Amino acid sequence: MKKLINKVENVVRESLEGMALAHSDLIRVHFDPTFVYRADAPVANKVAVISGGGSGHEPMHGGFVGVGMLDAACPGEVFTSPTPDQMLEAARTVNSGAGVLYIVKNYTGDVMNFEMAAELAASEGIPVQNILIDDDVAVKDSLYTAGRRGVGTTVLAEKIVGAAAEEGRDLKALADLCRRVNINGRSMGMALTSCTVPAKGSPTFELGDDEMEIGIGIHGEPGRERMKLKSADEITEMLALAIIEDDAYTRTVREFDLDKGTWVDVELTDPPFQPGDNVLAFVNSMGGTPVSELYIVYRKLHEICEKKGLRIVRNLVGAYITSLEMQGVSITLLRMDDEMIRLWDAPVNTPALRWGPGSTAALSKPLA
Amino acid sequence: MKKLINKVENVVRESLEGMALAHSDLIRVHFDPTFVYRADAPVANKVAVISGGGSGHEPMHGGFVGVGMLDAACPGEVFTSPTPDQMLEAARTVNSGAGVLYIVKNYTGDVMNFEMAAELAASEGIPVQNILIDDDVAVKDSLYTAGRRGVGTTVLAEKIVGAAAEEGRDLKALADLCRRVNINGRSMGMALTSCTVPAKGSPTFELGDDEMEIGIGIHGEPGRERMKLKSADEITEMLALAIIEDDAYTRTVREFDLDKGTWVDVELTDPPFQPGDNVLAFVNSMGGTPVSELYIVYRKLHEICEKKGLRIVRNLVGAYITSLEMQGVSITLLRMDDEMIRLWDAPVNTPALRWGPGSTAALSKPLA
Amino acid sequence: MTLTKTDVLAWLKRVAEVIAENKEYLTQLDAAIGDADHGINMDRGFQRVMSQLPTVEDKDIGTILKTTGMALLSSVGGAGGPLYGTFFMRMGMAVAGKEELSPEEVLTMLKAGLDGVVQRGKAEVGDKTMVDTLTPAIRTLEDALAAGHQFDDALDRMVAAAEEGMKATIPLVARKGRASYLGQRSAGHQDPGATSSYLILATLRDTFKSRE
Amino acid sequence: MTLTKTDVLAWLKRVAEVIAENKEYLTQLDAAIGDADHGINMDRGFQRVMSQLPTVEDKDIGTILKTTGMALLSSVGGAGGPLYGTFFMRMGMAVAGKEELSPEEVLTMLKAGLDGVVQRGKAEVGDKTMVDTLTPAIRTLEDALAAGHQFDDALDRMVAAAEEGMKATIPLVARKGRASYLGQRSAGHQDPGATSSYLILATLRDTFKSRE
Ligand SMILES: Nc1ncnc2c1ncn2[C@@H]1O[C@H](COP(=O)(O)OP(=O)(O)O)[C@@H](O)[C@H]1O
Ligand SMILES: Nc1ncnc2c1ncn2[C@@H]1O[C@H](COP(=O)(O)OP(=O)(O)O)[C@@H](O)[C@H]1O
Ligand SMILES: [Mg+2]
Ligand SMILES: [Mg+2]
Ligand SMILES: [Mg+2]
Ligand SMILES: [Mg+2]
Repeated sequence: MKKLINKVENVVRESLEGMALAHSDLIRVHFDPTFVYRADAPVANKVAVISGGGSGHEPMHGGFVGVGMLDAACPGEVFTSPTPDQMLEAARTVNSGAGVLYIVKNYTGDVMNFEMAAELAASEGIPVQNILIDDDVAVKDSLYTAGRRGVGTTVLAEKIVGAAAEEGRDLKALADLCRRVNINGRSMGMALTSCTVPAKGSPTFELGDDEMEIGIGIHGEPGRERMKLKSADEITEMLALAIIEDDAYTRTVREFDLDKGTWVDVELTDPPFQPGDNVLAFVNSMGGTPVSELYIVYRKLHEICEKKGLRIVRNLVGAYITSLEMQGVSITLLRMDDEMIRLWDAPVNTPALRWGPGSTAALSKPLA
Repeated sequence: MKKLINKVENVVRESLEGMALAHSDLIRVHFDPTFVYRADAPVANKVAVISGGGSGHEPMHGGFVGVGMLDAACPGEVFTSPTPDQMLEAARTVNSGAGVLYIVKNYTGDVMNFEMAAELAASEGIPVQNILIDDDVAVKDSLYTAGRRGVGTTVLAEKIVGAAAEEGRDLKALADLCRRVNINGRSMGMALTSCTVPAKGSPTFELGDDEMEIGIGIHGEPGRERMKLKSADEITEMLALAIIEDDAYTRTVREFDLDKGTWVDVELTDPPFQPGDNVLAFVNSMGGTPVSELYIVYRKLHEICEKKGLRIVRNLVGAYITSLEMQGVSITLLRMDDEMIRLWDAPVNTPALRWGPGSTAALSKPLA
Repeated sequence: MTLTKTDVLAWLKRVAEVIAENKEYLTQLDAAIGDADHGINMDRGFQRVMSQLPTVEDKDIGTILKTTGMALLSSVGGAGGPLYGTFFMRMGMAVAGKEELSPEEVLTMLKAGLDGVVQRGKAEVGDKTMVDTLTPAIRTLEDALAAGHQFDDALDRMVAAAEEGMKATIPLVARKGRASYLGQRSAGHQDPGATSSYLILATLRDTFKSRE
Repeated sequence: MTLTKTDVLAWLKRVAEVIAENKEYLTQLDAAIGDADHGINMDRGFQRVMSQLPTVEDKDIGTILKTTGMALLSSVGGAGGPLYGTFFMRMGMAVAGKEELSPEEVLTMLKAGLDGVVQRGKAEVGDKTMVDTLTPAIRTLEDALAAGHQFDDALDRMVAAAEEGMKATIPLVARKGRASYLGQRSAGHQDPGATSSYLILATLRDTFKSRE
């Protein structure tokens, strides 16, 4: 195993310590339980947006804590959902009284842990909502599976919902917006190489020199299918068409009903893409793929979108939701309405995403 | 070879085409000869800052073209210096009349090609200056070598000089500033893995599972020394101490004398670091190392700088000057005076670096 | 023939050891159809349990099991954390205040734990999860006690059913949890959670039978 | 015994072929002590030369060589581009307007090319560069012609010296170019640029000797 790490047990902690030192103007890190939070939290009258998940997907989620995005992030061990005590303590820390929105990627572990956290937070009188992100079209049905995984759309939802929270929107409005982003986003990913979980010390799967995995998630797991390696254009076409031609997707998700104080089943349907749609195109490195290759993918994706009548109005190209050092790419297309575009463009100042007035170069903690 | 590419011959071109499509608000790409330039070039009364070098170091340099940084970048083939015709045509395109500063990394090929370009530009009446970046402390002397390589400080110089150019500083002042950044910056890098040049198709060097290369450049070449793999803390200490304890470094460089119209030898000396210095700490991924590991390195670097009395006032952590998909890290420390800090903080809006007023989310070329 | 507090403590300690011994194995199973962390997570969790048990060793069995569940919940993470956390917490609630348990109380305890797992995870037998081990095992224990078998004999039968249930996950296509993403590719691999559940139940039997 | 324009064109075409045949080899040499691109770069350059030669085939030798140099300069890149670009451009300037070259003119031409390389790159013999091939080779040609040897014999001697110079780079520690970064680690490897220079000179001899 070749990694820039010290003791395997300390990987998550030391990485967070380094991030806190590098971005002391924006974030703080709390340990035992572990969470990253905005340096200026709680922000008065603002709903707190919290996300979290296993580590190994950096910069997600800790790198998105800051102005205009997340109030807190709860990192678990590598590829392991965090625990309810982290989520609860994060909520207590960043809740201004306006409540907390948990953005949850749809994995059995994440869902169950965040549900328990929400129950605990609600029992303490913190207004709370859990919204799921389940956008991975590689998972075909929700009847015979745990449902679509939450992948690239998570990053986009955190930005858009974070901007709306910054504007002072209330918890219900933010939950609606987050759900809207989710049902309009679709993703699919592939791997050229496996990755190595530090605690395991060897690659999660073995791939031949001329093989790739299609339809992977973000936990270093094998995908739906193993194939012979293809060209970037062919790979892009495979991913993009799976996304663009995906049918309406309907599933039932559990959401917390604030008024009743119980879990309710909500049926959601993703409307398929249509010619004329405005989309954000997100080409994401799985961690080890350089940006030069991402642009080769973006080039083809642009061509395909044009052919299909989708207008790419915004884009994001880089390593934002990763699987450690895995080589590979995921594509996310998000149908955007004008409000979503405006919120996407709104200023953001986090370790990993920054633009607009108020965004700054990274400051460091001065000497004590 | 596992890469997201199509034909090996088209790697550079297709990647640039993708970048142009993703960042049509900021940049344009010209082919035959190849260069990337600001969408709004030439900017009236502004000195144009141009850099360039082999491809494979993305996002450098093309990703740094935009407001507050470079006016143009000339990408060569992978790891191969670009040619004088590219540099000349770029200069003609972005020169507003105020002249052109070429920022050149110190490699024999880059130096010779940029010298020929400067001669050609000068002969056309374009005021021109070449300033070298030679900051790699892994190269010990300049008597028996081609001199120190230009590595991490290049990124910092492009940002700082670009901001000063945006403020309207003249060519001579910018050349002075660029020289000042260079003599105050020092870097060193290491590799956990080799990388594969697409046209070659196999790794440049073979490294055992428990080996690493120390003192590498950015062209996938082996370094000064091969060692047994060490922990992140030990590696960081090795690199950081080589940088911090580096003696005064004196060498003679060739610069173009605008008044005489000839090349003159200039002797430059890097002053060693001193306790109390304000520094920018730059922890850079060689391409395949995830940001989580960079923060582990940053954590230790912060500790070492504190111990040595260096105050980290700014930092940059990410993949900015890379060697394709190589895993590894380089560290750059730049001694900053107040003016340099102010220029570092100034707004920038490029594909790869963006902050401050005027910086924006990535827009895409709308459908024709 | 009762399960004493000492037995319960011995069981938990032995589970911690068994999980540690099988850490690699469970992780390998999870690598095949999941994300290669089940053994690592369970081991971290039971280490946490071991560090917290001393504070409740002189409390009742209910408190000991609830503490175990809370320790797992706040240290395992993933799917395993809430499920095993719930399993032990519910068991603890079912035997609150007790210092020793009759065979029937052991059965009640295990059934409460399983109910919690099913409520939380909504898995059914055949979904290729820990439920495939727990459900037939606990049903077999119930039947054996009802048929008048000795407690240690009934435990043997429970463990045999647990093993069968665990092995029965091999040909299954997963419908719950992370393995379900693999579709047909999940067939041919034994489920890691079903395996850790088997280890936990087998250890209960072993501890009980090996006591002096 | 003159080198005609036809010979020069045949030489350049044959160099393009030889470089293509040795593309992998030159790149491997560069992988050992450089950045693994010398063969790729030179091949790209001579392909460009081949695509441009048709436009100047009916011009004089000087124009043909200058065009070759400019094509190399704008397509090879790296260190090789300006050096070989200069080499051919300076040769072209030295024989401007000529349709055929006497042995002495060939010598003058090569010396002008070498002077350009040394001015541009500032390397000396022993620095482990192409100059280690070019300098002894061209000096040997000069000596051989001065000693009255036949042109083809003199060319043989030149190529022998080129080969010796090329091989002499093996034990050297590089002091110029990218290989110099390796310090002692550069010893034991033959310099790629010295090798391509050998190929260019050997091809000149071969073309001249094999003409009808
Ligand atoms: N909905 C569920 N109900 C019951 N058990 C489940 C469910 N989902 C997953 N599991 C069990 O959890 C195990 C995986 O646990 P673990 O690896 O710790 O979590 P994760 O999948 O989050 O990495 C599976 O092998 C399976 O037995
Ligand atoms: N200063 C110099 N003078 C003469 N030849 C040089 C000089 N520097 C490098 N070379 C030659 O250039 C060759 C490398 O060429 P190439 O690989 O094309 O360029 P780069 O090193 O830029 O990748 C070396 O093998 C050496 O012979
Ligand atoms: Mg997991
Ligand atoms: Mg090169
Ligand atoms: Mg798992
Ligand atoms: Mg080379």
